[in-house]
Amino acid sequence: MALLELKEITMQFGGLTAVDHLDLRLEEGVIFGLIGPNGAGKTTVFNLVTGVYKPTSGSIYFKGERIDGKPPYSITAMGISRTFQNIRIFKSLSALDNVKIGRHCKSSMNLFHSVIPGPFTAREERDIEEKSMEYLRMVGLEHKKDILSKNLPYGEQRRLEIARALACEPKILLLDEPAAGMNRQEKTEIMDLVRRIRDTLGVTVFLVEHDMKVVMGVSETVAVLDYGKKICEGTPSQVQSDERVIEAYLGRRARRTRKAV
Amino acid sequence: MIDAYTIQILVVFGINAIMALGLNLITGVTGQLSLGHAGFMSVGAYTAAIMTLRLHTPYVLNLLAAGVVAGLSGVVLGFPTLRLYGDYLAIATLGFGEIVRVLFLNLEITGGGLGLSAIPSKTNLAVVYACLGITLYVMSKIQKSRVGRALMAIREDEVAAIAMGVNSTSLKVQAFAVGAFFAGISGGLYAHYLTYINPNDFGFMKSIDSLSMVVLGGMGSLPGVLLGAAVLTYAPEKLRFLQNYRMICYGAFLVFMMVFRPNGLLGGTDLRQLVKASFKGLNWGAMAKQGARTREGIGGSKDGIA
Amino acid sequence: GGQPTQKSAEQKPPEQKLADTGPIKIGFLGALTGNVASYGINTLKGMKLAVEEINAAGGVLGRPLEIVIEDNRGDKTEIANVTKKFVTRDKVAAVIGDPTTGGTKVAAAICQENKTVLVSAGAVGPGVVEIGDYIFRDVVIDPIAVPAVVKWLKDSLKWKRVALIVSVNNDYSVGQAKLFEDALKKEGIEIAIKESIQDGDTVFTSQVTKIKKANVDGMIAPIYYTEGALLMIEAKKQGLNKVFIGGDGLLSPVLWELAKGATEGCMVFAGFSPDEPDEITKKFIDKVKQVYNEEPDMFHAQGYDAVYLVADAMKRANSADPSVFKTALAQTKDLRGVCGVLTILPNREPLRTPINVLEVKGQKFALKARVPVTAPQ
Amino acid sequence: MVAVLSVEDLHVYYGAIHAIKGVSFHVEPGEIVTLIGANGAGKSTILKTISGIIRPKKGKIRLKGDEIHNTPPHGIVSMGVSHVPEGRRVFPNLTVLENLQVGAYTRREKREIEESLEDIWKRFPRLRERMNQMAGTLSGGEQQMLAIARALMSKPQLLLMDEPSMGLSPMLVDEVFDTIKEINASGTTILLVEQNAQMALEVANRGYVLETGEIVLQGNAQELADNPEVRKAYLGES
Amino acid sequence: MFLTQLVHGLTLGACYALIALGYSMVYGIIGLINFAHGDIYMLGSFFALYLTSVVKMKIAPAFLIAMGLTSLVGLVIERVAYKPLRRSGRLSPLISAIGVSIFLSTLLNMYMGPQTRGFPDVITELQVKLGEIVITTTQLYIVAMSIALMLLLRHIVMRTRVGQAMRACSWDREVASLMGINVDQIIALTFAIGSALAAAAGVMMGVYFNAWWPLMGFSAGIKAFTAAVLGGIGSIPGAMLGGVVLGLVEILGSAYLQSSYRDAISFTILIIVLLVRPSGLLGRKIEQKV
Ligand SMILES: Nc1ncnc2c1ncn2[C@@H]1O[C@H](COP(=O)(O)OP(=O)(O)OP(=O)(O)O)[C@@H](O)[C@H]1O
Ligand SMILES: Nc1ncnc2c1ncn2[C@@H]1O[C@H](COP(=O)(O)OP(=O)(O)OP(=O)(O)O)[C@@H](O)[C@H]1O
Ligand SMILES: [Mg+2]
Ligand SMILES: [Mg+2]
Repeated sequence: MALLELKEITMQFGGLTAVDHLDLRLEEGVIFGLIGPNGAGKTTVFNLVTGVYKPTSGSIYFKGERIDGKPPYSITAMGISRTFQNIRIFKSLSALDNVKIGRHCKSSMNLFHSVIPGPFTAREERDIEEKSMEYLRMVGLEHKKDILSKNLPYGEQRRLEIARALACEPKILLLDEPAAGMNRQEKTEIMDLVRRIRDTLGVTVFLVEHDMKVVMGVSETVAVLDYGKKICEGTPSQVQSDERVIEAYLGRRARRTRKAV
Repeated sequence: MIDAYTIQILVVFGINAIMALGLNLITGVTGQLSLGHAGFMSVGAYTAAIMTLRLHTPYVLNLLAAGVVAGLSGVVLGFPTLRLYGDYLAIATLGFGEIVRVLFLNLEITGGGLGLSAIPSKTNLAVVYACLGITLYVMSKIQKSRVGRALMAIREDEVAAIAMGVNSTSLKVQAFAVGAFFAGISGGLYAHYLTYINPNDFGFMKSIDSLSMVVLGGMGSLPGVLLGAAVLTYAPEKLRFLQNYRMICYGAFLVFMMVFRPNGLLGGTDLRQLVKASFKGLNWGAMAKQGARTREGIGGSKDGIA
Repeated sequence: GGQPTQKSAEQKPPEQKLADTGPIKIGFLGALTGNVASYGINTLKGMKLAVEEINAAGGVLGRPLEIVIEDNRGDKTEIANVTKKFVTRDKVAAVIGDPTTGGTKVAAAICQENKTVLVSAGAVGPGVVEIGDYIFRDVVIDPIAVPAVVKWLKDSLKWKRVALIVSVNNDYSVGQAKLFEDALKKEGIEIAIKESIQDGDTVFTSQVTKIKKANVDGMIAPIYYTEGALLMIEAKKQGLNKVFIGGDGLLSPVLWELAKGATEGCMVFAGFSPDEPDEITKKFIDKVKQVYNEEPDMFHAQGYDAVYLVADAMKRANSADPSVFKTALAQTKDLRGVCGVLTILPNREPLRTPINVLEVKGQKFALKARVPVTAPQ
Repeated sequence: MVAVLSVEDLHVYYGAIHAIKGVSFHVEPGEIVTLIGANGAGKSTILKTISGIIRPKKGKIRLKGDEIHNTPPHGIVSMGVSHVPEGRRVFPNLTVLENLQVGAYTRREKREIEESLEDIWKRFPRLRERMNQMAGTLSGGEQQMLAIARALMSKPQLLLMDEPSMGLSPMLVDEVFDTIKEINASGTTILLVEQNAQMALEVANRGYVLETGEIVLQGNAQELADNPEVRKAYLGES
Repeated sequence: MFLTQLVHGLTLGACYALIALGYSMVYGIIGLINFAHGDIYMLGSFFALYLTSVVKMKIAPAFLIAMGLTSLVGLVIERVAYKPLRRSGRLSPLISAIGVSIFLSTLLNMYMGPQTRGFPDVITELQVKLGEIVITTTQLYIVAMSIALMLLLRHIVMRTRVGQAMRACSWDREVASLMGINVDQIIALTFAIGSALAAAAGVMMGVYFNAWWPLMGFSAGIKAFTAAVLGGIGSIPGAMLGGVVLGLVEILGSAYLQSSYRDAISFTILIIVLLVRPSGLLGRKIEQKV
């Protein structure tokens, strides 16, 4: 059974079909890349999986259970978490608080617990704190825990967002262009981080990225979208040599590099 | 020396502060602009008054009931309207406040436009400050808890909060319920203090007054809200020597305070910076730049013009 | 004006909380800003005139009167603040105000508790003097006036069907309307239609349209003059040529200043009659015109009378101590004021007689009838 | 010849944060100069300071000899500087055409504006197709083109570009860099900020490397591309 | 009777629309819930009252001068109370606006007294009778004026260079300044126009209802806010529609339901409309792209 499966998913906005009868299968434990031209519908796929949009038609299964139509917060609670293409951290909260909010669905204190103290609440609060620090450490931000997140440099904000998403202890992590706006060295660090997330935490990674070195470097399987349709799926090298992909996405320079290789 | 007049001001401050702290949870912490908070206060005030006048129930029970009934009305308002965002929510809450007022003006049991009089005078300084203490305790506990963080997350970015597993609708309703609960308590205290209530006492201006306290003090900051309530309770009294010019100066004072501290007296800064800022004097341009550089804020529905 | 002083038996004030020398302070309680400012401002103007006159004539007990002025914006919390300030900081001998019933009730509880006399110049609703033995008012109270006026409407004008208009957010209006309903029922006059407005409204089109359809003999409008004037304008626009009658809430020159011709024939019942005035009233009217360059309305008159009422009691009690002169106040009998003759009944409610029914003619109130009233048994 | 742009000992603060610590550089007529550096090095801050959005605490900025660091942004635009901001920031509820018209706000000659529009249509045929579409509904790449085109509408002598390739598909990245070269060839001086150092150094004449608010390296593009430090840090070779 | 009520409702609606137009414009472009708008409206009405009754001017020049004076005041208010708050959150200018509102209304209260005042007879009222309906000249003026001003405003915002700049500023002031737009000037201009529109509404309403008083702005401000939101924030035709709907609901509500519940009825309807159309009648929901 695939961990995540999209069957015949279509998403329309008014007259525009952003995702068109798309089938995708992600097996547990893979790093799966999704690429395609600007406006191909990649982010829309993420929004569909996380419940931000309801698909116009088709169905989505997670661990065999149908999840389309469920509210986003309960999908997250089931084990799917994400980052955003345009960073969406909680700007005027500290880095640590950002990650603590990520622990929301792994804890259960309600309004009454917060007012009436007890051993259970103290224990849970301690657990939240410890686990959150752990994830901050994982992305290398433990020394910045008290800094307001809006004052972090861009690259660190990206990593903070990843830590926050990891704090939900997801089965699958959706990363939307995590390396955008970074230089080579930072991109290499992100690639490392992605691999570590999969290898040490066992989290399946679903990755959207425009930087070929990053996607091709970490993904085991890559699918290519164009105008909402899947035009190709395979290993990185299969995808990179596919004529349709070159035509629609990679362009001549990629062809040049490929020839050079 | 504490004379009855001073005690009076202290009591009024306490009642205002409880109300503003309730609103702060809704607007300052959760980021939902509410312009109908006085509606909850009036629900509380009338609940307490009617219970004591008709059922002769004990004072403490009246207060509690005032909070509970107001809290329930918060849930009733919250469920349908919290789907609305930004200023659309604001106008719905404003509408709620007006609907409650008109209802109370027309109902038999509330005495209509005559209001309710001869409410036993029970509220005193000790009770008000006990309630204020409880309110502060509850609010500070909530803000530091899982629920409080989730509420702040909703304020900062609702979409991201939901993506983190936060059930924003349910939490917003909870915030409304708690905020309304304390507004209700403050209404109960008010009714038992002034001994006479009338629907017109809880109009839009009352809602605006408590919003001013929250914003002027610094949204989301408990000491800030207390300070805001203190300043806005005390200022009109302190300005009495101005006689005819009093309210004119009060208006100018509000503008001046906002310009001087665009993010509220204790908003987004620690006290050290505040002291530094006051040394610098009033440099309007520079002050403005100290504010957040972006113009998102609460209810940040930016709709442009068409 | 004042009655010969009756020496009070007990001379010695029980607690020495007021100064024995220097001016006697009287707190003015009312709004100078906000929604109900027009009532407060005029009350204060009337009070100032009375104080000037009294002081010019040597003051009370050889001491001048002094008004302590604070604005309460019509806000209940501020009313409580100001009253507390009066009784504890300023240590006033009496508080005069608030012109609204609700405000008076809030202040009355505080004055009673602090043993300071409160005389409301304007609170007409029920439940005021019941608050305690320090609480008085100098108005024409509706439970006495309204039945008399309704009877007069039936007997003299032969009204059978009326429209009743109430301003729902005004306690004066709501209270008076209730009394009208009872009295009309008792006299067998049918209320063909009851319409609501709100203070602050400017649009009365649908109410007038409905009233016009109801085909009534006249309209009973226990509302204030601003809304009254605008309502009459609308009535005239729509060709509803029937007469309005209202209480002293309509008694203001603002009525025709706003409504111009539309108020012609409208009737008002009040204790104060600017037409065919006696000496006291005439002097008062001239003074208001001369000092403030305006026509007096009932708030001027009530404020003015309230000061004389208090001064008279002090003189009779020979004391400015509230716990002393309150007894004299309660015994006030046949005190002439600009609003007629005032007697405080045993239940401390005021009785003013007669009630004047005035009619707007040109730009003045002309006396139409004098309706005598007696204390209810 | 006077430099188009010269920056001397520039210091910029965000509140207490000292973001730019004494940066000096210059851009000569007809050049493409690139600023490269890690995230948070201060590249965008420098561009914003040049275009007047941020006031420097200290230092001088000269445009063809005239000091401009006290001129408001709209004044600087009329002096011939145009800024393609980081993250595109097109006006989402204005159509493509209106976005371009706003770009020409400082110009008043109707005919000349028409001519510029014709130029834009020629250079970006895709925008012409979408002339009446709301800019907010364009795809990322199209928005980037629009942002560049909008900046060109004021006929700038100096074009400041902040990460024009960010978030674009590889093919569009190529297109954008081609466009940069063409714009430069038609006489516009360009100051280019890029994360994609490889591409930036390919098109630029000279470059500066910025680290935490200070310039640590400078030279012509080829030299920089060959510098082992740069290769390691920015071109991803180990 | 229904037709008569309808005419009244439309007139009242046109009045609300007139106030809401200026409100909506400032709202859309600056994002400010301008609680002082009602008081600016009151001030505009006051200028006209002063000019016609004390200076004995004719209504047409008084109208124009009132608009001019009010926009000057609007400029000053913007400079003093809002400009320093440009970069702070949205609620700070809102509280500042409340300060301005209190300032203006109490100032006029002190200067003029709290009394309601009537306008001198400035318009010769003619009546048009159509069967049972009577329409007066003032009613026609109001409806015509509100439609004309809506069209004019829409033209300015949508079709002119300045309008383009305004819309650009409404989305992103920083980038607008990078386009060479003098943002301060554009915002000042927006305020000037918004205040002039408020004055126009104030004069028309003052004449129509024959009433001016210092606190008249309070409820007018709430009505304008309600109408603008009901129609869809920032939408100029929406403000018009919102005003008309509000006016109709109020009149028909008190005619056929309970007049004492009038405000409750209109706000209930408002809330229901918003639940069905969360961005108002003509507002476009700008999809937040995630
Ligand atoms: N909420 C929405 N309303 C209308 N159209 C939308 C919405 N969200 C996405 N679209 C459209 O759907 C299409 C796909 O958008 P999407 O954001 O998924 O592209 P993408 O593949 O992520 O592109 P990029 O690489 O540029 O991020 C685009 O044409 C976009 O304009
Ligand atoms: N508005 C701001 N308030 C406070 N600090 C800021 C602000 N903007 C930028 N900074 C800080 O200034 C420094 C320089 O930022 P800048 O945006 O100029 O960097 P950059 O080189 O453009 O980086 P990037 O590659 O992320 O765009 C960073 O440390 C950043 O955190
Ligand atoms: Mg995307
Ligand atoms: Mg940058």
